[in-house]
Amino acid sequence: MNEEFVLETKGKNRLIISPNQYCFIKLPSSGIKIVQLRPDGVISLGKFGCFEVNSVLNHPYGETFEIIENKQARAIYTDAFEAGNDDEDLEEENISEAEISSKLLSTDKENKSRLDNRDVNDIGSGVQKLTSVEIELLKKDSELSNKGKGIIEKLIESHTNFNKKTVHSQEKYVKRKQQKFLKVFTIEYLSASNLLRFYTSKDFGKIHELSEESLGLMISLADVRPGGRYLVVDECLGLIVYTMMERMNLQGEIVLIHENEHANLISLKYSDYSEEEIKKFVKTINWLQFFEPDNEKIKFPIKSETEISLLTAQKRSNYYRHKRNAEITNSVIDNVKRGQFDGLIMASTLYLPKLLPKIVDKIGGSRAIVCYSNNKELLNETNHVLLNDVRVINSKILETRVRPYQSIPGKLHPLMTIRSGGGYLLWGLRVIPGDKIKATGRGNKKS
Amino acid sequence: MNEEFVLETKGKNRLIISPNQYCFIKLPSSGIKIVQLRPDGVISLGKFGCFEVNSVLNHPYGETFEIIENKQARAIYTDAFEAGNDDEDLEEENISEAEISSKLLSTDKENKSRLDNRDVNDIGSGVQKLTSVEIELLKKDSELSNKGKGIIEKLIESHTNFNKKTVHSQEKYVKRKQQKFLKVFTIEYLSASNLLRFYTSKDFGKIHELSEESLGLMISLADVRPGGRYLVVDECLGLIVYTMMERMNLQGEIVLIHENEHANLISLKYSDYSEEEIKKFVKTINWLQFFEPDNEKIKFPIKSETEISLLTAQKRSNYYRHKRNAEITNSVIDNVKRGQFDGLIMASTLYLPKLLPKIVDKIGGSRAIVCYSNNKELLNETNHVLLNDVRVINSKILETRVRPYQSIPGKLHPLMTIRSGGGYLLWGLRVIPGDKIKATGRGNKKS
Amino acid sequence: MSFNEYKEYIEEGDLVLAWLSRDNFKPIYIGANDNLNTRYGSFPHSLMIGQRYGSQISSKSGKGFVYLLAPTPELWTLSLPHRTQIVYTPDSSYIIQRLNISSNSRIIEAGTGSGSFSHAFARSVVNDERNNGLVFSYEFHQTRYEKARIEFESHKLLNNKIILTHRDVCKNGFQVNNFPENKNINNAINGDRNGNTQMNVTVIFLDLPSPWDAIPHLDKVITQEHEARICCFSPCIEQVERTIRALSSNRWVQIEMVEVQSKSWKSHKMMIKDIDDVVNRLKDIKRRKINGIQELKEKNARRKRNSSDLEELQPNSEEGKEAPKQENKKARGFNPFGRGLRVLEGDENYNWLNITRMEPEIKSHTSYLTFACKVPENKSK
Amino acid sequence: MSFNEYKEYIEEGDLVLAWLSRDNFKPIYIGANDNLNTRYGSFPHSLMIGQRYGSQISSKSGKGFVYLLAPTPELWTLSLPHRTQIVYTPDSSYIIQRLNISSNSRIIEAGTGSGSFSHAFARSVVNDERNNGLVFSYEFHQTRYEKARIEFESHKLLNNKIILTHRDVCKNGFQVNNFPENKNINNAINGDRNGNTQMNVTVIFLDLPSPWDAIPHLDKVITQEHEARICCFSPCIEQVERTIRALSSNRWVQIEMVEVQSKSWKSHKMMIKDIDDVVNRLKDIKRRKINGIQELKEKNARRKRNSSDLEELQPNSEEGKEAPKQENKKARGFNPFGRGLRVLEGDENYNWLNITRMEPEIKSHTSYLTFACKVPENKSK
Repeated sequence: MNEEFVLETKGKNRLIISPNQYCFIKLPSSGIKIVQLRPDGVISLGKFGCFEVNSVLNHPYGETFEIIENKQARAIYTDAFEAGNDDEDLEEENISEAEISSKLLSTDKENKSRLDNRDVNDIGSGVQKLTSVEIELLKKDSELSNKGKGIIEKLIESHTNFNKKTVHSQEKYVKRKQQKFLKVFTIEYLSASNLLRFYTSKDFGKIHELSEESLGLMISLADVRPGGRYLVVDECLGLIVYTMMERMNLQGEIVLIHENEHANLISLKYSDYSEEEIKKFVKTINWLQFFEPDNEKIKFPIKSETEISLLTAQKRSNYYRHKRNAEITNSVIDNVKRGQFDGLIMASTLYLPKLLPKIVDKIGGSRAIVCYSNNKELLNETNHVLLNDVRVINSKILETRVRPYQSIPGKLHPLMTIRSGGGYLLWGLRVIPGDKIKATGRGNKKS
Repeated sequence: MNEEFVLETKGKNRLIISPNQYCFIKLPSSGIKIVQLRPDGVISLGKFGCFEVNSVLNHPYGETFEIIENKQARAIYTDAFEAGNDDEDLEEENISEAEISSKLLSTDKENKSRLDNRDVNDIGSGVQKLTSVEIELLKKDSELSNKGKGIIEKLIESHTNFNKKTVHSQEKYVKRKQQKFLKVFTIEYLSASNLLRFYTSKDFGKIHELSEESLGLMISLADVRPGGRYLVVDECLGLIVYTMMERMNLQGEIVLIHENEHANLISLKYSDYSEEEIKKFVKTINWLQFFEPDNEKIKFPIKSETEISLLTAQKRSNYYRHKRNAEITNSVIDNVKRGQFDGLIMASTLYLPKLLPKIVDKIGGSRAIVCYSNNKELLNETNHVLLNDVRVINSKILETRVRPYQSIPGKLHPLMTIRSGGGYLLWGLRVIPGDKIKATGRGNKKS
Repeated sequence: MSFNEYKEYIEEGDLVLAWLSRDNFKPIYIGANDNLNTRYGSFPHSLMIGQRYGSQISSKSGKGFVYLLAPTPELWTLSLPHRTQIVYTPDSSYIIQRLNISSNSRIIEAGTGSGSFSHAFARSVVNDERNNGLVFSYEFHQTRYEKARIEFESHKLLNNKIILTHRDVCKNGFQVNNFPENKNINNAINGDRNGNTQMNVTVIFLDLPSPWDAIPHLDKVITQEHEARICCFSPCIEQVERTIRALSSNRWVQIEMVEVQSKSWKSHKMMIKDIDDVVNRLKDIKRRKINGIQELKEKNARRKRNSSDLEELQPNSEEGKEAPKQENKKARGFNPFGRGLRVLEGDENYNWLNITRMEPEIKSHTSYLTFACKVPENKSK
Repeated sequence: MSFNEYKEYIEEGDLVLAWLSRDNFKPIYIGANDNLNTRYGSFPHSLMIGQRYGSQISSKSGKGFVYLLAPTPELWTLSLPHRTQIVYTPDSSYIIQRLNISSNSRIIEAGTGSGSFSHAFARSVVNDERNNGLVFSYEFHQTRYEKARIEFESHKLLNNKIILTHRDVCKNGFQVNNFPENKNINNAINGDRNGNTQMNVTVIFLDLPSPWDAIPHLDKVITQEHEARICCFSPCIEQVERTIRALSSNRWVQIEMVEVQSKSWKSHKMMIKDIDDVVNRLKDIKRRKINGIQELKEKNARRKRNSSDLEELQPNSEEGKEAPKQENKKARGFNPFGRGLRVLEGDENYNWLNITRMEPEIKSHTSYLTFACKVPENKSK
């Protein structure tokens, strides 16, 4: 552990909804949003309404709110976000209106619903008697007090076939309508997993289809922990660095290699760390500096105090700026020259079979090498190179996939369709071959 | 449909255990066997005992037997082969002794078993008080009447920790003992799936890890049906041909290409078809004959009746044999030259990217091309070739995996570990490119 | 008619699946005066008649094309709109394989649903002088029943391979009388004590919300001489539990539940991005940055010197079309991976690795399959 | 001590995982006079002290070697004998990620089991002047508890990161008093009304046969100010049902159950068997068959002519070793794929395709993971 790289933790608040943080909002439509909570601001959730930021501040993260009058958000207890629970588990006390409408349904259940759907044809627009204009009007009417409940009841009344539907499809119908009209939302802490969820729904390709489970496995296999010092390539918008910062809590160091002039760490703008904290924790270097450190070190002519005092204000400012840049660049180049990193974490689209062997020496003995790709084929080609490399043992390709279920007792089953992708990992361990043994080459390599 | 290739079905018996057929035997230990049922013969099941073939003949396939005195097998109803059923579903009438021992257990369940296993250490040899010699003696004692039940009870009595085990591990324990000592077995028809199960447990590599689900998918995707005429490469010991014969019931024709002097169709020895029926249904040709039909056609000098009559008996016999061989060879060569097969089914370890384009022309328009491999990588390379081939559209790689469950109500879960392998399929459709369109090449290919 | 036999040439009245694009098949019945209209153009049926199955044909305008395919149960399933009732090929093929279906199988299918599985069953069975196979299919939903009946009829499967019945089997069981039966077959069937035709069913597939209500009715129609095999298809795990209990109490044995999980991949190419090119590109950027400062200075100097000459240096209109692109390219400098350009997958100016890519959406779950067997009781003594 | 920090050099007393072969790690505690004996040879610990972690060292005989690795929770899990209580890395890493564990997390783990997951939890938490993380681990099985206590102690995790308690949490709940607590931390904790130390738990992992019995006890120990997150780990689906009902009636929300399915592959090479070589081989066989008949005739003729010369034609003993192989090879003729020979994977005389191969046995199922959240009630008004 390199003590010099352990920084003070700022004590970023992950538990209480705090001013100016970016947060993660879940809507009943299973829509998601990232918003910044500027004090005195107003946040619009589109058709679900607006709320004043001040009315949610200082609540714990994880809280669910409903929008009441004057753009005020009020904390409620609701399971409206579940895929649904059987009503026998609902408690009588403290019941919210979201629950009431599901209670309403449960009486329907016994009396009117059929056990099967033999008389129901596919639901087309003709079956629903309310027009969307009427629904809009109802929505306006009920905006202040009823928050959608009234609409849903009206919809049920006007749906001629409602009683002919099976219990299950009745529930689905009400659920669908709830999701459309209830003005409730949940504010969650913008954890790495939530940020990943956001990118997954917004632009899965830009994070190279990285799944939460692959991300978690990558971080664990690389043995990421507070206080570690890691070499990282992150072509996933900085999401991997964001995750490591969450896990390490600013204790330790990341050296990030990038392929363009500047690193793309767009994710970090959502973190609640200051630019200074980030700069202290994440050092960036490009591949040219990485491979040609001596050429790329900046030879900055140091001026004497006297010389500096003779400069104009503008030129003096320039001088200090250039000096600081040179120091930063030279420091990270020296850092990389020192090597002995506690792990290599790569999520890169570069051709790894050629690249990886050029980096292995930078990693400390017994430390992990973990490469992510959404192509198993690329990792296989890379692994074939590692199999002939005496500096890496026990390398293998891993795949992990999470399969979510419709989590309703009595109706448990895996979701019918899920998004593909998620990617693969190549994991190996850096070793230091013995001198004599090394000479004999591959023959001596057990794996 | 080529009427000339439809043969009479012999009416092979798939329903009744019939003399001289090969059958599939399941043992309580989840061991499996293939045996031929020679009338008056005796079949040994190792530690489970022996039975006379005559005592099982004419029973329906699927029947479970127990071995009673004098090597006689008696049909019984038992669920001893299940992973286990909850006792509330067992019927009182007609109860077998296998069930009684499980009834015995169910009383234990309420009274003595603990809900957890906090007091139980891992079961070592010290816990079991009976020696294996004692068990052997007990086994002999009970051979005639008790068929293991007595042993199991004694084992339970002597197992000092039995009452400390959880219900679940008690059940597992009794089950394990049942499997070891009950002299029951089931005779099943040797379906293609059962033959596959046999090879899977015996030598998975020789059938290239082909799973039942991949086999089934292959046959369906290739649109195999009675009356069809298929071009087949089967490096899985003839298992694929066996499956097609089961499905087609000798209606239609298979042309099988092989890479050695003779085709390996060892599986077919287990089928109940005569050699003649097989020869009529399966025509074999090697790759040399396939690719150089004109060179390889046998120019056999036909002798006149007079010439033949002048030969010695030996030479005349040789003449007819050679003549027949030449006719068969030339006929299959002509058959292949004609082409227009109703489907191509390949399970080959040859390098398909080079091979497949040389065969496509033999397949009729709109017919399927299905290749099996246990390597997705090989199929991907092949598919890349097909993507540039205007004669094949809609090609893709498929994977199908069956996940078996411990199918006990109240204890449902997927089996903890299963065998890997199973393979992949490449599926494409043969098309006839239009003359003008063909000329422009790949640009015009949508897929 | 080609669901029943392989055909080489397209005739009037045939069902043809027109392949428009990947996994996009449009079923058409060939009528001499009809037209197939697609976004790839218009295709008169008259030009299809007499073509070989599998032929690629051009639209009238010559701009688009389709392939004319013969229907198979698998392609038919792909051509169906995604209704929930479909049993997809990875499931249906496994069930058919595991239940060991052949030309003589007597099959119960309840419910019929979209009829996609019925087609797969019907392909395997034969009912003629030598084969005794049949599919008994049941549908309780009136509209779906009607739809299936019309479909089976136009596919020439009704009554020769599929006996379709509109019924709630959970209430009213499976017994069907008066189905066409081939009396020449060895194991031909006589009526039972009650005058019912013996159906001698050997294979059962139940795709019902409550299979446990239907299971007790099976004993009346399954073969009394041989083993019967069943597969129950249920989406929820709690249905599986009840099904297993029902099978067990009705003395079905060898009960096993499984799931089928399947995936499919397309083949693609991924650009090989060589680290040396990355380093060289960074060097180039650095060089051009330094040069840029130099150039800017020179340019400014030149501009001052002879601003009047500028017009002459401009390209003429012909060249002008190309120029901006050229300039952009040049401005980008060394660009080994075609950044900002439209590079087609497989472009020969770049290096590629052959990869596979999964379809964007996976069928994570279809249903649980519960299998069991039953040997007739009277034989088990 | 290296579970707690990265070390460069091996010291006496260290826990080292000796890598013997693929996925085969042997844990050893370095003692100056000890020996590691493996089937690859004997390795004195004294030669390991002072070596860098990751070093390859030779056995005394020089014939075998091992690598000396620093322990991590993942390698430790791999080195455990396959007991049922292990939570494997694909599950544990997902749970840690999804529950958003960081250096300040207050975690409940019940039961401890093999302790493999405890190590992963302990890696992430820090308990010092600035971090307030802790793992409360519970085990009701006496032997397992003792074993875990010794293990955590020798890994220097006990009481500084893991508070281990021998208890049946289903009966007696989770409250622990008198654990070492850092009073300097911002959100330092005071006793509650009953004088109990507030544990302020934010993360719960239950690996118990009946989590529904433990869930009601959680309210007393979870954070009263913030959100708590739970994961229940159960092998059977019926346990999941009861767990969901218990969570729901205890007002946990956002309930979702998932399964983790993972696979691993090794890289291998598959021989490229060219169809031209197959055809040429068949031609060669045919040619040699014809020649063979010819040769046989000639040989027979020669044998008759000079049978006395045969002895002289036999090779001497030196050459004899090679000869049979040569002859066999020749007898086999054109043999492009090394049939009958021992060809090593990747042999340069043949062509190869890079492929992957799965481990022979797949962990098809570990357990179902049921996740949920709870926000304190007094905050929800």
